[in-house]
Amino acid sequence: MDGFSISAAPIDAARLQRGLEAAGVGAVVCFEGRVRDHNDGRAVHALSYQAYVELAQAEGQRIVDEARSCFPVERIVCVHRIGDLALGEVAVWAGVSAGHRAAAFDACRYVIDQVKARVPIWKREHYVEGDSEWLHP
Amino acid sequence: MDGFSISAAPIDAARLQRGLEAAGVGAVVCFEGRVRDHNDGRAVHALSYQAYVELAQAEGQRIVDEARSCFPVERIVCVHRIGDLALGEVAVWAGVSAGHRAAAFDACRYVIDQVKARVPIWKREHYVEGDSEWLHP
Amino acid sequence: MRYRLLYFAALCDAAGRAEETVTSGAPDVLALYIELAARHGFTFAPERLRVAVNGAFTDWNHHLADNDEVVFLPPVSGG
Amino acid sequence: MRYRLLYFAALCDAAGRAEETVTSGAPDVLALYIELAARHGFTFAPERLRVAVNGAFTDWNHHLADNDEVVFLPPVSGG
Repeated sequence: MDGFSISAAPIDAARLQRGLEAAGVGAVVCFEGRVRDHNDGRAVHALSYQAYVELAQAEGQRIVDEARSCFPVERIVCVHRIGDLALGEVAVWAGVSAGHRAAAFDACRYVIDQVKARVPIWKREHYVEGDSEWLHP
Repeated sequence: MDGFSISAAPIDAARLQRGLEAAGVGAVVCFEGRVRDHNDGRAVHALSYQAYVELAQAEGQRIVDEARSCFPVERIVCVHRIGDLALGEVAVWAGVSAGHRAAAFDACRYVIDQVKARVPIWKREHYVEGDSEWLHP
Repeated sequence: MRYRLLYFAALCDAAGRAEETVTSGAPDVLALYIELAARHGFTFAPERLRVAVNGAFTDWNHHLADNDEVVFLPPVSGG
Repeated sequence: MRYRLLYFAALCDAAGRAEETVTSGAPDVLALYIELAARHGFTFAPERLRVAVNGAFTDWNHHLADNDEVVFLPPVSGG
């Protein structure tokens, strides 16, 4: 069913995508945000994410509920990782199923845009040179 | 690598998605179009797709090349099924990887919108009542 | 001149065949469509179709040559 | 009054702790932030932060009650 969650374990995208199945689904859009090897010109070798878990869960669920009320979709699932991540790992995953593709694209993009803007989760980048810093854009 | 193809065999989305891997990928957006159990109020039990294969291949590749030139992306892959499909099967799959999510969403949507509008592929719906018809919107 | 025709979807159903070779004096694509529409009972107005010659999209006043492969493309419905 | 504070990201680094309980006369969230910013050397201007009391977003003039849990939220960077 619909939902937002915070996960300390690696994200299993295939399992999450199976959760989008429903009668009447004609379109599925999935987004994966991955740990990149560079940011702002610096070589990154790992990331860690910290969340204010109770509020992140509540705000993430609010975003999913907003998307449901705005777009004609079947299922919405979003999961954000916390803890230490290696290069290439999935930091955030969002998937939407719908009867038609416009709603699936719009809802998926709404969810990830709003999660990045509003959910209290912070990223610390660990650089190849050995230092690290919290990102507070 | 980038590419559009026509497939008479079932689409293996997991394998296609692995083809989007590249250094610098921070965002992956995938679209799946599936056979729905209803269309225009009629119960559908199967579909078949027919393509003018040579031109469909050329036009699909042109669309992928257009997306590459319009959006800063890493990889673009799109596959369209032909032949007989059962309910729930994937009829078309498009995946894009990019450094950032806006380009991945925009390119994926461009590809699927243009494929549906321009590539010479036709859908025949087989209805539960036993009749069938070509869709020519 | 001899033209090779491929038919898809509803045009294939109407023509009762997926391909044929015709001998015709039609000098361009539009004239050829009008001739074949009468023969096979095609009901699409030309403005609803696209046309391809030798595997590339072209327009209705495309001048045909002997042995050209001509395809009239009904509105597409992929995806 | 006693307030429970949680610190995240750069504020956690600056405070040198993830949580603390403070006794303060600060009547609202803004007054409490100013007091704690001076104590811990927080450099964020209030307008760059959001604030939550007892697990819900609120605003800077939120009037505090004894045992409230207060969190100053630096700009987020999830995703």
